[in-house]
Amino acid sequence: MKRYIPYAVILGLVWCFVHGTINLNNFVLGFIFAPFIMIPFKPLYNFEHDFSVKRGIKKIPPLARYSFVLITEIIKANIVLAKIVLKPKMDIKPGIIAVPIRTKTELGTTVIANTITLTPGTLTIDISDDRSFLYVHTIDASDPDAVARSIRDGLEKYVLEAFE
Amino acid sequence: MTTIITKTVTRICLPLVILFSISLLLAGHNNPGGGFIGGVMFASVIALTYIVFGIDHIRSFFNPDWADLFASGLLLASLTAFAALPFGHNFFRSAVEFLHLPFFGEVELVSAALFDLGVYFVVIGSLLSVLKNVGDDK
Amino acid sequence: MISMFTFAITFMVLAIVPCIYRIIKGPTIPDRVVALDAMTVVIVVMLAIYSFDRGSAFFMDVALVLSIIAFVGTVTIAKYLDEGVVL
Amino acid sequence: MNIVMQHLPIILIATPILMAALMILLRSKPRFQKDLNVTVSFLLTILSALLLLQVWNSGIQAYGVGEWGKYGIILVADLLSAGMVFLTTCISFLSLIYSLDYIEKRSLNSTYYPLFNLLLAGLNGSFLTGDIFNLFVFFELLLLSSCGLVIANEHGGVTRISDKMEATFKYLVLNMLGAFIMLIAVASLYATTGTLNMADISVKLSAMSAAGTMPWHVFAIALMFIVVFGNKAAIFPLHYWLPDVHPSAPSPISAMLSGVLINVGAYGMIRVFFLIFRDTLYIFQPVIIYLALATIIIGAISAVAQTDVKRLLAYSSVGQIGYVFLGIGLGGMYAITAALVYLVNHAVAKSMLFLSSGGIIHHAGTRDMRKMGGMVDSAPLLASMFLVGTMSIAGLPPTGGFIAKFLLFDAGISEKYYFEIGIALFFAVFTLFYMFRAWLLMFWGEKRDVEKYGEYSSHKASSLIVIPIIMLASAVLIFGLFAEPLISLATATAGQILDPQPYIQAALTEVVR
Amino acid sequence: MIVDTILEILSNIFLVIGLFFVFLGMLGLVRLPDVYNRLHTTTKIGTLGAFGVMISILLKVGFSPIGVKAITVGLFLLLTAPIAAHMIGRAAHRHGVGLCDESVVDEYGKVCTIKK
Amino acid sequence: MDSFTAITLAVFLPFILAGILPVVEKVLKNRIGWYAAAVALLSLILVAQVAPTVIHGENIQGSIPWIPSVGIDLSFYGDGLSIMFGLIVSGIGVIIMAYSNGYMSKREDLPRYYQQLLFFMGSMLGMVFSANLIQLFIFWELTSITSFMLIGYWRNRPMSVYGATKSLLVTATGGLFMLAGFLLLNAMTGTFDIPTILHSESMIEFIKDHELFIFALILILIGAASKSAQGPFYIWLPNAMEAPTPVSAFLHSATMVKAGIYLVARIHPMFSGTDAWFILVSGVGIITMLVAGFLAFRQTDIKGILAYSTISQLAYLMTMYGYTTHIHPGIGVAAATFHLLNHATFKASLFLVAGIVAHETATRDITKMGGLRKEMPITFILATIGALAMAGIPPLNGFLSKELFYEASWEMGAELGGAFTFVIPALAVLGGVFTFAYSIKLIDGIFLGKRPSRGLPEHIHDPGWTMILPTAFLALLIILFGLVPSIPAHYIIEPATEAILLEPVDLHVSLWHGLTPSLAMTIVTFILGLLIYTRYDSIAAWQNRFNSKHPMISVNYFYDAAVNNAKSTTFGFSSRMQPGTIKTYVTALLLLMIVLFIIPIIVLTPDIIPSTLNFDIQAYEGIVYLFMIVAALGAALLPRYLPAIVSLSGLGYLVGLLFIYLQAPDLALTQVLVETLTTIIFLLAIVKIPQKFREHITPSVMTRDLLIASAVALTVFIMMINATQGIVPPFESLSHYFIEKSIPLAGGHNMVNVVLVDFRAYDTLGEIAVLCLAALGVYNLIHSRGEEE
Amino acid sequence: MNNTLLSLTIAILFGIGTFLILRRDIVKVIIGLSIISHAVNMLIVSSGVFAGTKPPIITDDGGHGASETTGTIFTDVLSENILAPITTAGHSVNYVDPLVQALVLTAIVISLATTAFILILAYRIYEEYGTTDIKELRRLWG
Ligand code: NA
Ligand code: NA
Repeated sequence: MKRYIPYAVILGLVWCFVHGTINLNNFVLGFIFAPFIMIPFKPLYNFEHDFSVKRGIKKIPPLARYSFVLITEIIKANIVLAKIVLKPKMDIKPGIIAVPIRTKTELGTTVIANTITLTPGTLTIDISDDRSFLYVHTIDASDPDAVARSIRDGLEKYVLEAFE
Repeated sequence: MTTIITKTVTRICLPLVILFSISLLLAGHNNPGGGFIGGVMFASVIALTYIVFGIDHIRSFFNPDWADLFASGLLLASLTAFAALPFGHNFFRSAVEFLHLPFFGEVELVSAALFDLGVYFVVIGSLLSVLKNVGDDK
Repeated sequence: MISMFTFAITFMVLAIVPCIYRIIKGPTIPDRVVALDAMTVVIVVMLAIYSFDRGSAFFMDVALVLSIIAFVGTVTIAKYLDEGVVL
Repeated sequence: MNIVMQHLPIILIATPILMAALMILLRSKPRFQKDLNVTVSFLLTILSALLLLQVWNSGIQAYGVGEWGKYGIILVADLLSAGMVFLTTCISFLSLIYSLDYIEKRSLNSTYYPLFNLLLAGLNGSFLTGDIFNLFVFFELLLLSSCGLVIANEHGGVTRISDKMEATFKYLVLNMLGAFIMLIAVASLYATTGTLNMADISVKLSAMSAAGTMPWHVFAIALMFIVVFGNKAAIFPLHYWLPDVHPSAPSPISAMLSGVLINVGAYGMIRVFFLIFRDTLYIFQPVIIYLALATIIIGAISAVAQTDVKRLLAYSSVGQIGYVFLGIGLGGMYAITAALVYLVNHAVAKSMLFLSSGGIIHHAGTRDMRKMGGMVDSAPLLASMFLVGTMSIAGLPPTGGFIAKFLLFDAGISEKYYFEIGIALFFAVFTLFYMFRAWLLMFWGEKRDVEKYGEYSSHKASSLIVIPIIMLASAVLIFGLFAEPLISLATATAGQILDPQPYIQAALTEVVR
Repeated sequence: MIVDTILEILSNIFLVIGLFFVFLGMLGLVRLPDVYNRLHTTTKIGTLGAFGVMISILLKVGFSPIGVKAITVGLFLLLTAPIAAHMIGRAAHRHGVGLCDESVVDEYGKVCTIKK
Repeated sequence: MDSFTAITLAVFLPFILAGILPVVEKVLKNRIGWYAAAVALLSLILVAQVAPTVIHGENIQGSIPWIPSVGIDLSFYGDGLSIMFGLIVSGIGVIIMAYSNGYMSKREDLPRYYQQLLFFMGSMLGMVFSANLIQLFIFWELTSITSFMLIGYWRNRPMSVYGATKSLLVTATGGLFMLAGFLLLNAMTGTFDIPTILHSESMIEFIKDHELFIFALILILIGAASKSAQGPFYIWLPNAMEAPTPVSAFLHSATMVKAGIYLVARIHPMFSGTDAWFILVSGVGIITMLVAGFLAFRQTDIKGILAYSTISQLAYLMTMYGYTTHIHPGIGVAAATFHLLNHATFKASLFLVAGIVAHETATRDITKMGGLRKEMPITFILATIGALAMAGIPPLNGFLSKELFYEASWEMGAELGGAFTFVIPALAVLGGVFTFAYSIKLIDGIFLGKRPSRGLPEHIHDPGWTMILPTAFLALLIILFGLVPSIPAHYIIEPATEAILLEPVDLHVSLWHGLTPSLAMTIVTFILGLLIYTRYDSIAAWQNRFNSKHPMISVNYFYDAAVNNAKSTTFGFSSRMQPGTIKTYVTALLLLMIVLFIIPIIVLTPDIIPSTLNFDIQAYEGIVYLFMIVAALGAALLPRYLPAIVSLSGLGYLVGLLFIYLQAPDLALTQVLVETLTTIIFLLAIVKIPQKFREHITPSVMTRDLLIASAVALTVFIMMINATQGIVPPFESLSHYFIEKSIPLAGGHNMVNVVLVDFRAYDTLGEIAVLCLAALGVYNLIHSRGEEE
Repeated sequence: MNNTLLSLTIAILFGIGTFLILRRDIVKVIIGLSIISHAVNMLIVSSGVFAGTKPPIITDDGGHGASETTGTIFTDVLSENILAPITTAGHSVNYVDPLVQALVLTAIVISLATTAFILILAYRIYEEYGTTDIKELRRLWG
């Protein structure tokens, strides 16, 4: 039962959010519903390790760091793209490149993939079967290695910290 | 097959949307929503899991008989309507009660909510039954 | 004097023009799907603005539902394109 | 019992819905399913008789669903609707009994009962409702349930599944269009009168008419309803779907469709025009009359061309419904009486014929009459039953069909529609011709070429198949020999139709919270 | 009072930027040469723009139902937009939609052909 | 027992007692024929029992309520005419049933045979005693049906079926026209009751002056002619000879075919005395008499001769009923009535003889017979009596009535004057000539001359007494009526004639009238008859040549063409009308809608564009409208499915957006959800529908479809701009109620939801039932494949 | 809701849908039906009769029982020719018409059910006939 608690907490919050009013009533309601929603779909979720509060709290600073980096990157991405869109002449060199990744968990892989998509000039197209490469479409593929490097050194580090 | 990325996000969405669907069902009487909208929401997220994970995989652990569900929904809806008869009222005569619960404060109990629940089941059951029947058809 | 609201809504409506253009023009099916998906985003934004302007959360519900359901739709079409099957 | 009597109208509609749900849930217990459904269906027949009796004794009954009066939905049982419901439950009970043996087990035990129950609910609901939008909802219920039933599997598999689907597709497309037009009409009506309650609309339109403020588009709305109901009843030029759909369905469903479902169109036409659009009558009456005549002609001529027994019966339905509409179009008290008598007689006779055709198809293994012949020796009972139906459709005494034709022609002539009745009479001869030709082709003449088409089936029709046919055939004869009760009922009904005040009074004084 | 004014100004800035970006994102649909590039603008600019608008609304109304729902919508878009883009991009490529002429490299294309 | 009860019993006992025949058969086995005869006798006794009352000038009348709401009761009326027919029907019935005991093989389906015979007899009695036109019609059609069943008694023989079908089609159809005539009569008089009309002089006057008179007359006469095989309707009778011979004797000579004559007699008071009556009744009669007489002369089948002879003889009757003269108004009627009775006796006896001959010789072809007088002497005598009576040889009854006929013709000719003075008698004589000739041919062909060497059985002899006695009884009547004409004249003919003419009649019939024109005509008849009989071969050769040159001069030709080609002709029509493509059907529906929409515009000439149109919208709204149109166009014009579906989906989302502008959040929610689900289902469906077919639209199709589409759009537009002008004051929408009561009574703030789950929850119940139906239907669709297990 | 341009749009959608249901490809026919169904739904909503500006959801209630009154008399006295509802003169309503929205909701759901059925039907028809051409879908004729 214990392993439902994080989900229950999250769902309690979700309930508040979808309901539009954040208060205890709503939270408790969502909290109560959570197990009933989760149980039928148990096999879809990874319930191996039990939830520990300590570990959860430890994850907060890296998460914050990740969020900050993500937001700045997103803003950068937007400005870059805005320029491209607004430039009267299109001179882009797009292409799809393979980027090696180090994440192991499904969540981590997903987060890095999504992060890549949300950040400048890159878009995750697919993941290799062994989950070691992401195929990334980039608007500026003139130097593929540079792109791969920037991902590994920039974003992936924070993702690994926060989600693995 | 869809990728791990899609699957992960679908996993995240699934409970959220189900919760949202329940929220829409319950809120329906006072806010936009209701049995139909909630039901379609539920059905679409199950459809999403069918699509993303493959219908066979989902069925290996989650395989309700949707026909039974929509039948029960229809049964519930019509029984709710019939329930007024023994009280000397006409079919579908609704009842509204205001209850004071210790924690939630004033709660409105509406017989129509039970009917809406029936609608909810029917929508979920029938839509998913259609999808499943066609999806199974190879 | 055009109100902020009218301006915002009109601006967003104009943002739909490229979407419609792509939906009709294509040339490839993924192009159309992207455009459809993008159009839902614009509509979500419009709903948010509208909701704010009216001061009612009702339209926000629609926005939330639309963002969810459009995701479902996009995934479905994408899977269909990819694998030729839906379920 | 008291509680049942109080809520008769809704019980007749809601019980089948409830049963549909139960039947789905019980689909793993076929025996129990069967017993329960037959019992309930029988009880519903009794209840509908009680309803008719109640209406006959104590006048028009209105029933406010949810006690919202005209602000919600009311059901109104007048003689017309209660009579139609009684007819419906009777025929559907017999069709159900027949189905038990006729429909293939895998359909029967999976979807047949629920679909059948919802069809019944749709029929009763359409007849009893006093709300124009609710009528739309129940029309849709009818549409989809009949579509589902048309593609149900039957024993023998004489009708190709592809034919069923083709027919269903045409049926569906045309009826969806019809539904859209109905929605336009209903919405426009609401936008003009502010209500959906038919009695209320009637009051408001008459008040407008009296005050001279009735907008002209009310006439357009009225005429759109001709398309809507004409489409349900398959009058020219909206008849096209019928000859495809009715024969493709399994025989008990053909019986329901031809016997009862097309009556919904006639019912709707009567209800809407004589209740709501009374003040537009002078424009639409000639329209209906000429459409009815065209329907008679098309049905009669086309039926002659048929070699498929069920298709012939279907075309005959087209022609016959034309006679009903002729009566409606003539519009007088006597003519409406005649139309109602005609409708009932046709319903009974045609469902009997379709049920018999099922037996014939089982016996002969084909629907093509040219491949039959001389069956009178091997299937004497079917021969005599089919003959009774044939005589009734052809309008020969002593069957009910004769009484119906006589009343209709007499009504027309007494209202000085000589030309119209002349046409109707002339094409009645066609009816006589094609019905008897069919009977002769199948039952008399040389026995069929065994080398080419094989022996007739030695399988004897079970009592489940025979009894409904016999009961309907007896009804055909009873309506001919003892016509008075039906005619007086029809006369009283016509009286209620032409004087809507009691209906309005009953409907609008329903208690409102 | 001042806080309110600042919030008001901030929210308006967010609104304008958000709207502008949404518009740009859509404009990208027309301007960029192929579906992959278009995905960039719609998912990134479009989503961010939408998120900006949501933030703006949150700033204006605070944690009232409208604001909370707005931010829920924004977060949901951020969660799902990349997936949609990924699915479409992947499907497009596997469906056989080639990259535009300006493209310089397609490492995925090799893998795809090997798989086939 | 009072007379009314007696008649009622006479009519209904045959039905009831026939109904229990299958039970009786269990007891009596093969002897049920005698049971049937007893039933007929019972009816005869019942009818005879009331005869004296009627002869004394008292009519019988009574009724039992049946369908009072349309003024139709089960009522019987017995006057001289009815009684005469009643006696003929039941009397000959007894004879026929008795005869059948010998005729019908034990292997036949006897219960069915006798049952149908008795049904027929009951119907016939019911018809003649009906006091009510509708009741008369009912029994009339019953006789058609029983006749149909009896002609088709051997139901697997193609010729029986052909004959039965023909008789039914002709007579029942005629019946329907007759019904129309009755209805017109009712429209004129306001009653279906025959005595009421007969006894009201003013009503009869009114009928004769009425504009509908001629229509009613023609329609009723069509019925009479079809039943009595007159005019072009004669064609069914020769084929009706496929029936067992006793049936032919009973139905197709003595009784049923006289129903038409009965009808003419019955309506005589209402319609006669007019030019139309004379032209239609006598005109048709004379032509039929001559043509049928000639054709009878040309037949080689015994029953064929008798059939055409019957047609011709019935035409005599028709002709005479048409005659009305000033000097002797009743002369034609009396002649006809007398001849009617006589014909029943001699024709029935001849048929019975034919039955005997066919039974013994196993053939009916007269050319294969001859010289049978030695082998079947009794039969020969009986046949000769019948034939001579038919030929009009004194002292047999046929002579008397033919004399009356000639007398009436003479007077009629004189009455009309001019050329008619001689033409009418001449035509009558010509009819008599043919009659004389074929009567002789019958005797000569069967009994006289030499027995052919081949084709006939070895041993031919007179049949048993069951067949002889009934025939002999008829022969006896022939002689009796001839020698003592005052018996039938006084007891039967006079009352019947009085009933027709509605005035007292004193009829004097005797063998010797003195040297009258009619005597001369008779002598001419005999001479000419002998002459043409001897010239038979050359006449036959001439006719064969004529027929092969003009095949179209035959009603049968048209009948066969119509019936045989009915299917192919109508199939052309029906396949054009029902071309099978849904496009036609949809087009018809839309066109009907458009046309119906135009009607009020034309009739009322309203202002179709209201003056208060509102074009005031926000710019963005307008753009969204434009988008919707573009998206719809995309869905319409994009040639491939998937792009079209994407476009459609876009339209759906835009509709959702519009619902927001229209302040309908619930709708917008539902719309976007449903849109997406629809798209998913679209995809599911087209997964298995690869797009192989692509329509090439020709310019003409394009133009037509665009025209229809525009017309539909215009219709909807006009409808909408008018309907959205708002509720006509002082009325208000009942939505006010929802606004006011939603919270207090239903406990909900969202009025739309409250309407859905409370105020109009019943709609929603139907709606979810529809959803269930879709699921069930899809299940059926998917699982409809394959064979049953 | 007297809005001519909206009416025009709806009418045009009707026209486009009509054009499609006259096509020979059954899938196109179904698309046409979908378009018409959208048009009909909009038509019903636009036939709502209140000129209000708020969605039909009551937000300002101070506890159950109290709510906005519309100043309407609800009685039907046929004999006195009083036909409810009757509003006081010059009265205006804040909301848009809730009834039409409920009707459209019903209509939308029904058309979803029908469309689902007809689509799967089309899919089975293709399986049986091997084509989607309506011209070949005419075994039943005459
Ligand atoms: Na998205
Ligand atoms: Na749709």
